Amino acid sequence: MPLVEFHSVVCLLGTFPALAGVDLQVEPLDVLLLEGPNGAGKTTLLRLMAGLIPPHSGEARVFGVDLFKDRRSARHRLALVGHETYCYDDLTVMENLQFTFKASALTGTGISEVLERTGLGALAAVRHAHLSAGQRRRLALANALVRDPELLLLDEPHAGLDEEGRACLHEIISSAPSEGRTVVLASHELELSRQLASREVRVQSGTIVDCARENL
Amino acid sequence: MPLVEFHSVVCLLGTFPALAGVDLQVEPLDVLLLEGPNGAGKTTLLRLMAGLIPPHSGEARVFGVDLFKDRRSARHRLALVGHETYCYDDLTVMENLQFTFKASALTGTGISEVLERTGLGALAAVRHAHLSAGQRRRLALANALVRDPELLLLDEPHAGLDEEGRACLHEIISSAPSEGRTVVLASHELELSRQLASREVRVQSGTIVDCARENL
Amino acid sequence: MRLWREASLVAGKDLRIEARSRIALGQILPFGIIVVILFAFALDPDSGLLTRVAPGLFWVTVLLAALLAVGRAFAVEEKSNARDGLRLTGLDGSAVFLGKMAAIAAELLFLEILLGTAVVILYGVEVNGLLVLLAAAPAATLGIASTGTLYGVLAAGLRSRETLLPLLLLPVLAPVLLGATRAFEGGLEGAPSDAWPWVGLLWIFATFYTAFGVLAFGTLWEND
Amino acid sequence: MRLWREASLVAGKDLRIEARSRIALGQILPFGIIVVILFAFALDPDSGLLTRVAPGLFWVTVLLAALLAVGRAFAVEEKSNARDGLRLTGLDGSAVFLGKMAAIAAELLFLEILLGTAVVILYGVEVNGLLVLLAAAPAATLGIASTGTLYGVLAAGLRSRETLLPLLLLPVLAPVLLGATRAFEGGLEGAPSDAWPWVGLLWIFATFYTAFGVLAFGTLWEND
Amino acid sequence: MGRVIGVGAVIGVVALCLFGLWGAPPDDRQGEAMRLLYLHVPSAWLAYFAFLVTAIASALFLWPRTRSIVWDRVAGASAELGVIFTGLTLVVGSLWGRPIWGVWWAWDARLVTTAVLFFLYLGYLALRRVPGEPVASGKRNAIAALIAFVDVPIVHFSVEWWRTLHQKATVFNPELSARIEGVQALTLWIAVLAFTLVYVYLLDRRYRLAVIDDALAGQALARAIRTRTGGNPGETT
Ligand code: HEM
Ligand SMILES: Nc1ncnc2c1ncn2[C@@H]1O[C@H](COP(=O)(O)OP(=O)(O)OP(=O)(O)O)[C@@H](O)[C@H]1O
Ligand SMILES: Nc1ncnc2c1ncn2[C@@H]1O[C@H](COP(=O)(O)OP(=O)(O)OP(=O)(O)O)[C@@H](O)[C@H]1O
Ligand SMILES: [Mg+2]
Ligand SMILES: [Mg+2]
Repeated sequence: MPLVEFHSVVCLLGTFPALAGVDLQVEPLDVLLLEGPNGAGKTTLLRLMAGLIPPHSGEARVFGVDLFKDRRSARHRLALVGHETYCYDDLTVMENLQFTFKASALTGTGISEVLERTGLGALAAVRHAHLSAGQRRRLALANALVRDPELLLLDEPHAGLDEEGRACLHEIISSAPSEGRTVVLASHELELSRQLASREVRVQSGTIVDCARENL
Repeated sequence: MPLVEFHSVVCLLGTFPALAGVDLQVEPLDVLLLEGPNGAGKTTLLRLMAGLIPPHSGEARVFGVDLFKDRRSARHRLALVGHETYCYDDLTVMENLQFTFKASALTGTGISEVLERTGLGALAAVRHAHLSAGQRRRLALANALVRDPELLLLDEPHAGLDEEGRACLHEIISSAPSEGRTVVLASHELELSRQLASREVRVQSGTIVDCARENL
Repeated sequence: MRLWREASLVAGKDLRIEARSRIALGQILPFGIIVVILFAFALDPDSGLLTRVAPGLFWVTVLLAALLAVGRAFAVEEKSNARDGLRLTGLDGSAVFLGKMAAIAAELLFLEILLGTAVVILYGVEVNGLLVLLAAAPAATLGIASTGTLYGVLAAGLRSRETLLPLLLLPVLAPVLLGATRAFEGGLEGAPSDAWPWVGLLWIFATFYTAFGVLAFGTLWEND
Repeated sequence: MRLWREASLVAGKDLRIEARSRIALGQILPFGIIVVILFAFALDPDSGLLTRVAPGLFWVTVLLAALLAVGRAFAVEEKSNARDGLRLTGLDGSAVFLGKMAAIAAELLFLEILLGTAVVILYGVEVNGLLVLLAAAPAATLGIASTGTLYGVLAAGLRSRETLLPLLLLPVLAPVLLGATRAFEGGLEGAPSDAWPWVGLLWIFATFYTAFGVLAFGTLWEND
Repeated sequence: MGRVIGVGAVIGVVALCLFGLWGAPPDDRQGEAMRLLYLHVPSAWLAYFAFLVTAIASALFLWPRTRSIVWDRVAGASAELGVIFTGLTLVVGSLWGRPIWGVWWAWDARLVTTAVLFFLYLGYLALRRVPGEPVASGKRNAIAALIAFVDVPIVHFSVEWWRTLHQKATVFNPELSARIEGVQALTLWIAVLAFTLVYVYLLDRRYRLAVIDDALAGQALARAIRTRTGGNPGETT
């Protein structure tokens, strides 16, 4: 069963059809790359998958759950790295991660491992408000990983990361299948992303133009 | 005379020395690339050059004006493209650009030309609040160009731009010297940026490690 | 069980942020005291009027302070889009409601104690029926906190939250204001029999809105 | 000359944003009217009290509305860091001050007219000395707008702007509140001779703070 | 020098206690309660004075030619003392009001403006706590201090401008003729002198504390720069 199943999905932002009939399937352990020009609808598509915005018409299922009926119950199985960090300015990196961790009803030693993996170890005690752009990007990533999601949605995770950060990202995405994670990645860093993707589709003007390019 | 002259400049964010003794000179018509890890101080350095934050100690001059005495009078000769757009959510792209244009006491037909150059022509009537991440990046660029600055400070302008946008950016930076513009560019897109830069310095832990790499 | 755990997690986070930024203690409280002073001044006090209207003014002030506190509680969620993050964690809407409400109520209660002391001193009020006051204040606070949280999320995410919130909230809270004022008047005059029905009304209101919030918050929270 | 051009540019921008988002008209005004109604509620109206305290309540309400308007005027600058953009344009600090102040004053005047009408109707106030009112209101408005803008920028950029603003602003505006209230009381009672000194005080205050703002704003505007 | 003033302050306070409690006769109308005057009035005056010092220091800081961190520190130290003295005025006045007026507090222009003064400077002190680059935040503080000072003359003239319960000026009245005499006047002047000495002493202490604070901050900064450039990629705050 595909994790994400969209059939001619239309999604409105205000009155603007940011998605104008999207057909897309994401199979388990795919690493799907969404590419396409600015304003094409990539961000909208990812937010829709995460259940943050409602679809308008069509058929949309994530983990088999119909998004028209229930946008919540699939959420604990996925995580989204958006343009912003979703963190609290007055809490430290560690506190933010701990909150996400506990709120997701997890237990264990996930946090320190994630800090390690995203290269945030030295910043655990720094408040979110004081982070630089690239440090925030790392935190956004860590904040998603800490939930150990089956489906990882990444919206331009490269933007603002330095070389070390990109290496971390590379490692995270490339080891995703072996960790049982499916990845959907929207990015303009095509060279870097194509190395990682098992499939690539092009989003354009709110629809999907399938390039049917298969890696591996 | 160098446009920017910094000698052991220290700059504090709160109590943290984001710049811990920077020595840097930017000569007219340079295209200087600042690279370095996340949190190194690139953004801080650019904001300091623009006079948005005060230096703490050292010697800092931009266009020959001492930043310790006067952070305003050099400003009309420079423009900064930061991590955010500096635009008003409720105004359209066109209105935002017009406001910047008039506030900078300029006259002429600069705006339509800039819209053209940044590929925003079709979006002139869209409100800032409705733009996608990449469209915002373009607007930030347009908003700087509209002021026709002698010194153009770019903070990760590539982040989030699609291929077309990168081409526009490429054109803008590469034609800068012929238009009498000096550019300081902070970026993690090293391949793209190195093609454009005439000089490159590495920022690390709040200081500058000069690589003395000269292009051309 | 799970609901309580999650609610206390949210409340804990909000109170920790509050403890760190010191908004309620450092700014909302002085704001309240200044409003109390301004009122008294605007009302030209020589006529013993103040003692009479003290309960009303106290509760109007608490209401205004509550607007600030609620605004702040949701401003915190708006920065860096933390609200979306909270939704993504899959926390139950009811838990978020209870948690935020508890944090706001705790801040308000704290505020009321200090503000009440100030009013007693400044307006020269004599307290007779303390029991009534102690029964009425928590009920009114819960009522304010629950409706505040409910409307806070209604207004949250809208661009104009700051200004929309008072507009939505004040009319709904008019009964609370009235009830709390009457209960306090009764309590201060030492005529508790007048006051108890109002206290009952306040508790009904608080229970109703809390229950309503627990049920409805999920829906509001999910909408965009 | 240049100062006026730049100031009107800033004012124009702010008023255009206001026209588009309809905050003052759509939300601050109803807020004011609700506060006026709440006061009436809290003060238990059977005693003819309301007519007597109407001027005070009117100005307290205007002040609260002004807090919202000022907060909004600077919230607009905070989003997307527009404030930095404005600074980068090299606009003169004084021009920014005059522009923002003019926009706030225009909104407030508009609000006062509608709110005043509401008070006259709701509280059953009789207006006798209209001339005094017409002289006092603009002075008070300018005073509020100028100090509001000055403190708005003092608090702007600080994380806790929303709540710090009232704290800083209210004490400074206490004289305006008092002056405007007394002037209105005099005006309404048809005893303008009592009122004119207060009108004078209000104009002095407005002039002083506007001048001070023009001089000091630049410095504050540049600070981080 | 600081020590001399300190000793003077102690002597002044002892003299004030002796005169205030035993030396001066009780008032004809107010009786023993009148002795509160010797605390109430000087603390009010010293509050004014402290705020005046803050205002002057702030103006000196704003004036580019005299700008120096010294003035910012003086302004802050003096404002703190001013707030304390204002608080003392309020408390003692309130204690005094209870026997004389029968209430702790009244909505009298003098009382209200004094309370406003208290909060105004509390706001100023809150603003000072906001961190920032020294010159930038110094200017911001200075402007706030100048705005706040407007309230001081309002407090003083409130008894002339409004009909107040609080009594009119007896010493610094518009006719400039003091209406207090004999041992009572002497005690008042002793009190004023003692309070002034206490003020100067505390100001000096507070100023030194600020200097030490700044020096510590400087050391911390030097250390921070060293750790930062020492290749530590993160930060330590
Ligand atoms: C909370 C209550 C009170 C406050 C806030 C207060 C405030 C002040 C202030 C600020 C001053 C300095 C005035 C100036 O020189 O400009 C002052 C002076 C004075 N106060 Fe009070 N006061 C209070 C209660 C009282 C009471 C109850 C009395 C006695 C009945 C009193 C008697 C005086 C006297 C005699 C002066 C000296 C007036 C002069 O020489 O100018 N005050 N008070
Ligand atoms: N409220 C709105 N009204 C009208 N149009 C809107 C609204 N919100 C968004 N849009 C438009 O919808 C589109 C949404 O784009 P989206 O953010 O999904 O693009 P994207 O593919 O992520 O682009 P980018 O690569 O720039 O991030 C944009 O073209 C934007 O202009
Ligand atoms: N108020 C503050 N207190 C302490 N540290 C701060 C504060 N503000 C910023 N910092 C730190 O100062 C540094 C500033 O980094 P800056 O934003 O200049 O980095 P950058 O080189 O632009 O990084 P990036 O590539 O990630 O954008 C960061 O390490 C950040 O953690
Ligand atoms: Mg996007
Ligand atoms: Mg940066």
